[in-house]
Amino acid sequence: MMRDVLAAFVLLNVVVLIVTYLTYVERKFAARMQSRIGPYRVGRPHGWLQPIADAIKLLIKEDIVPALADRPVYNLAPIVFLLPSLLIFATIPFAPGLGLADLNIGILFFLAVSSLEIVGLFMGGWGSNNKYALLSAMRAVNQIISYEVPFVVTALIPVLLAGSLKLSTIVQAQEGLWFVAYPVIGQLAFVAFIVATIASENRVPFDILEAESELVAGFRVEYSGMKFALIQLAEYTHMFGVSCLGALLFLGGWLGPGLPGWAWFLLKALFIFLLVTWVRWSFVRIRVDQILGLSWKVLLPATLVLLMATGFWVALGGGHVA
Amino acid sequence: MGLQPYLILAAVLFCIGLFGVLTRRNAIGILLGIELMLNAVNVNLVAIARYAADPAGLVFTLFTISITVAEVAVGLAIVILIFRVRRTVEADHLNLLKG
Amino acid sequence: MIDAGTLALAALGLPFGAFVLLAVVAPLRRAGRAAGALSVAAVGGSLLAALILWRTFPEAGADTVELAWSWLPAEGGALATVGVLVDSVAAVMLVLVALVSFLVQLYSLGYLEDETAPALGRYFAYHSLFAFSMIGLVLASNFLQMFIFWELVGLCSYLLIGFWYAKPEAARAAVKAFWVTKAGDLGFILGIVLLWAQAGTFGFSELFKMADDKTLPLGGLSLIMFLIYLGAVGKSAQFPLHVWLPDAMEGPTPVSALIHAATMVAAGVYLVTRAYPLFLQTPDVLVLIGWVGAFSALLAATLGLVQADIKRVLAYSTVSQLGYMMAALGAGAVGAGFFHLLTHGLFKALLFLGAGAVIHAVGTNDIWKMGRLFGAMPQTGIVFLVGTLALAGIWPFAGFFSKDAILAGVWEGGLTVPFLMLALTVFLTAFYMFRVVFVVFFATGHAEGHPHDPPLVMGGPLWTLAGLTAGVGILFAVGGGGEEAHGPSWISPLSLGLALAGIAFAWLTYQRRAVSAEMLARRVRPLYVAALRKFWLDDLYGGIYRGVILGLSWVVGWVDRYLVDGLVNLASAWTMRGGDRLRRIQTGRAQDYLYGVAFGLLLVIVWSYWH
Amino acid sequence: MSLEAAAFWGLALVLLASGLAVVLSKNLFHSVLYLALALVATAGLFLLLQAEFLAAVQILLYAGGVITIVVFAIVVTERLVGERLVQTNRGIVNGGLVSLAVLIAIIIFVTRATLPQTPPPPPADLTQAIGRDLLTRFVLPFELLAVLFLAALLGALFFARKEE
Repeated sequence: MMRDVLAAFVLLNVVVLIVTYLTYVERKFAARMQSRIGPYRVGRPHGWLQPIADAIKLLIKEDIVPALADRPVYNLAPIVFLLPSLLIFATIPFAPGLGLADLNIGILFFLAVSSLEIVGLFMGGWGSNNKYALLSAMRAVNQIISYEVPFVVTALIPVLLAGSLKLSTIVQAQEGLWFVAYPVIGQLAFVAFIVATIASENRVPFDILEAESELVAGFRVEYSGMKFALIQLAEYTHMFGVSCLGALLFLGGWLGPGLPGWAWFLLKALFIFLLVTWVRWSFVRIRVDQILGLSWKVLLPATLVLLMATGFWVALGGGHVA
Repeated sequence: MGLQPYLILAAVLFCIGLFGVLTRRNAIGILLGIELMLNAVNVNLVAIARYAADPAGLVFTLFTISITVAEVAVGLAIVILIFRVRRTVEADHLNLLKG
Repeated sequence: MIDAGTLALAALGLPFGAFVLLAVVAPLRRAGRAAGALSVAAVGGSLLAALILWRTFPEAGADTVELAWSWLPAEGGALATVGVLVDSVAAVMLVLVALVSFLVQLYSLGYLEDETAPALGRYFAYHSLFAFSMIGLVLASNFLQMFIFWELVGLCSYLLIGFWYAKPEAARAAVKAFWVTKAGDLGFILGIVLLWAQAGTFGFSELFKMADDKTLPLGGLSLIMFLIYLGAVGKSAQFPLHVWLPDAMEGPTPVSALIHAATMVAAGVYLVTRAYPLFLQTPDVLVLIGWVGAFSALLAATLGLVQADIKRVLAYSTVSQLGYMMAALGAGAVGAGFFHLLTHGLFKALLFLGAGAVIHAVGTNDIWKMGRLFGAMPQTGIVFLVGTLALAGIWPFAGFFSKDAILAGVWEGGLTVPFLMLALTVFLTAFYMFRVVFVVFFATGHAEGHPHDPPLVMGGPLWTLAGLTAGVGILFAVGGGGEEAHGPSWISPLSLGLALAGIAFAWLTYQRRAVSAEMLARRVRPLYVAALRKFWLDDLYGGIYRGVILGLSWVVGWVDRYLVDGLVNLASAWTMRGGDRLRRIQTGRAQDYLYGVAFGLLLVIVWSYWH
Repeated sequence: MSLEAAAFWGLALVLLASGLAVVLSKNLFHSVLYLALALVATAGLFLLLQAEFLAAVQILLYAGGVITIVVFAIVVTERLVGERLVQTNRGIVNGGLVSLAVLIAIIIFVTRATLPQTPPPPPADLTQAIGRDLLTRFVLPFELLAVLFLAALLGALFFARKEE
């Protein structure tokens, strides 16, 4: 019991630390793409203390609550937003045996918990009592309902191939052949997964809910200081979590030669994170109706057909049915 | 621990939901009450399935959960439609069925 | 070597794949000829698979191959299985179906070249579906699966008859075909379900085994087999459900050749052949099958005498020949009936395609608007002649041997009167077929325009079928006449003589004009009129509908209007008064009703305390 | 008190409190949030009953699906940022009495029945058992469910179409 609590505490801190530095990675990466230098001054020569400085700055800022806000909702929102993002790491196996709880319904747990995030997001949008915030939350609901379904469906394809909902079993099933290299099915599923991932993370080109030029900063427009920091932390944690999921489902998790398992795993997660970031800094935002149309008219039917095809393939004896 | 506490808990939850359905003025509020009642039923099903060691109850919970989602979607579509036409979702005003 | 099951599945799967592609990928379908090419390629693959299957079958140690998957899982085992069942009958039938489908689709590419691309694509999508369904029917391993494919071919028939749906006659004919066959199918499914209730399985193998071991419960089996036979009556256009087939000629001619001559209409015969071990348990039904078959043969032959539409003549001859097959089955000569099914499939497809070539060239179906076409279209004339000789039963063409076998079989089976009917039909068949040949190809009169032989894509299938028709016959002539014909030795000369007499009579009447057709008609005036009116059967059905159903409706309407309504009005007056008092309870608010539900719940709980 | 019992009573407390809040809160949006809490607490109960699969489904479908849709409906019907809809209860006494009567009836019923005191040992793989049952014993309801979803889909489409 005590051991579990201790392990959870350690994991939490490690994750938060990684996520804090992910912001740094993204800023540097984006800067390179745009021929800039990026964070530089704090922690010369590479600005490697920048995330810490940011955190301290946000912590000591004044906490402003709008006068007309729905106070309890407004105050709770960042926490409700952050909790699921952290909870999803409970089931992620970083390496064989290295993880909090390798549930036998691991992937389902992941999907279920991460779907709770929308509640926190909406609480923030509603509680602020600001029309930009509310509009942003509305858009978020639209988009997340739309992309949740293809996201779940694509995540089910590795499940079918591996014949298990347990994340570690899915990784073991990729011994020899990562699912991303699985003929045809793997590549299509991976592309669909990345698209759905970008949408579920609300990144460009699917970032309508925080479209700066339209909605200022989206649902978090009224937040400042510590609460803002929590929201940012939650977003990046979620991104990291989904990247981890992608690494587990398609890139063979900890499998790889030479390096220790957890290092491989983190590298792969980082790869997916950078892939998404690369997309983010390369494309322009598309319209709301286009985003919804893409989900319902293209992505959902396509992934469903793919799922059926995978099902037939597995039924005919392919896959690694246990 | 026995089965009884689960059943009683479910009963209380069910009656809370019933109370909500009976007294709420807002159509959406009524739907929320129905959700509570269904939830109580699910608790019953799962608890009994556990104590009878028969997955049938779990399968049926799966059914009720999925049916509920469909029900909510259609129910709220109706609510929105009513709102579009009558500009209100007060259940008191929705008495077109009056004899 | 690929095993038989895989081959069968390939034959089944290819047309299905083509159909799905054509159905889903709209641009491909709308491309027309590309769709046709895909469909032809798929069914060509099926043909290849079927041929390999046929040549390598039976494999060592097994004369039937069955693949089965369980379907409809239920408590206490699966309710049914799906699978393929290949035996020698199915293998041969498979070749016939795939071959004719392939040739007809190829032919259609030429025949329907004037259609718009989307219509052509639709046509070939239907064709692919049909090929899939028909092959599925042939390979079905149980009654349930067979019924499903049975209905699917019915659907394709409906779709293809109504292919020119803008034409009212075509649409009406499609609907008529659908409903008339459905009447038979109703019997079929009732029979299947009853059989299942009796025997507990749909599977052919299990049922045959039970029939072999004498464990099949015989009570009510006659009724069951009769009901199943009803399905065959509808599909194979036996009296009295034959009325849809002539009308089905409204569809494109290749469709008539494929569906309404060679394959689908033979499904009824195939069904009886397939289920023969079961029919053997019920000799009374078999006798009925024999009588109805012979009667259908004779009736359709007399009807064929007076038709002016070349396709309708062929349609009636199809009914007639199907009657032959059924008669053979009824008399116990399964081999002969099935043999005739095969040869008929070849030469009737040939005749229809030949007729199609003529129609394509002349632009009309009316034989009186044709004439002296042999000079203009020698190739078509020759192949049509080959088909006609085969149909008439002239040595050494394929039809001679199969017809001979049937006559022998029916005589041996002891059905004397049906035998006489069939013998008369031989004469009539030769007569009406050569009537067509002389009028269309040789006699005076001239066609409009400049008819010429069809292009290669149509001619190829024609020559292939003609070669097969002649070849199968010659094969038998050389090989000694087949094993089935073991009847009395006078049968062959008799049937050949009757056929030759029919040809001579037709020659006298329509070529030399030595006998006046009008005078003949006057001599047998009642029969002539009756045949022209199709023996009033269509009128009878119409009359039944108008007289009985409408009359009944009128009576029912009167009863409803005055008796029932009177009661209802009385009741409603009371109800209104009661309702006026009760309506106060109905507030229109859902919640108030929920109180009712809650009280009901309370009542149930309290009531359960005492139980 | 065992750990299991403690967890049960804790969850029960949360469940009932949030349930009451759902039906009593004047703010509709708060009601929905409390409902989400109640649903998550129910998922906790499922976990306690060793039905992890259902707990996950409960959160995924209920919390992710139902709550989102309800919130959506609230926003649409309250004209985006309009006045906060204060929702009240009506006929509290009647409703309370009837609900209480039903509750008492059920509780009497439950207490009179003989119920197992200890659960049997949990099966090896419940998820697999559910899957197998779903596609064998209950395949017909399962297929019917598909039909129902189709109907719901068509219904939603019908309601959502543009006014002519």
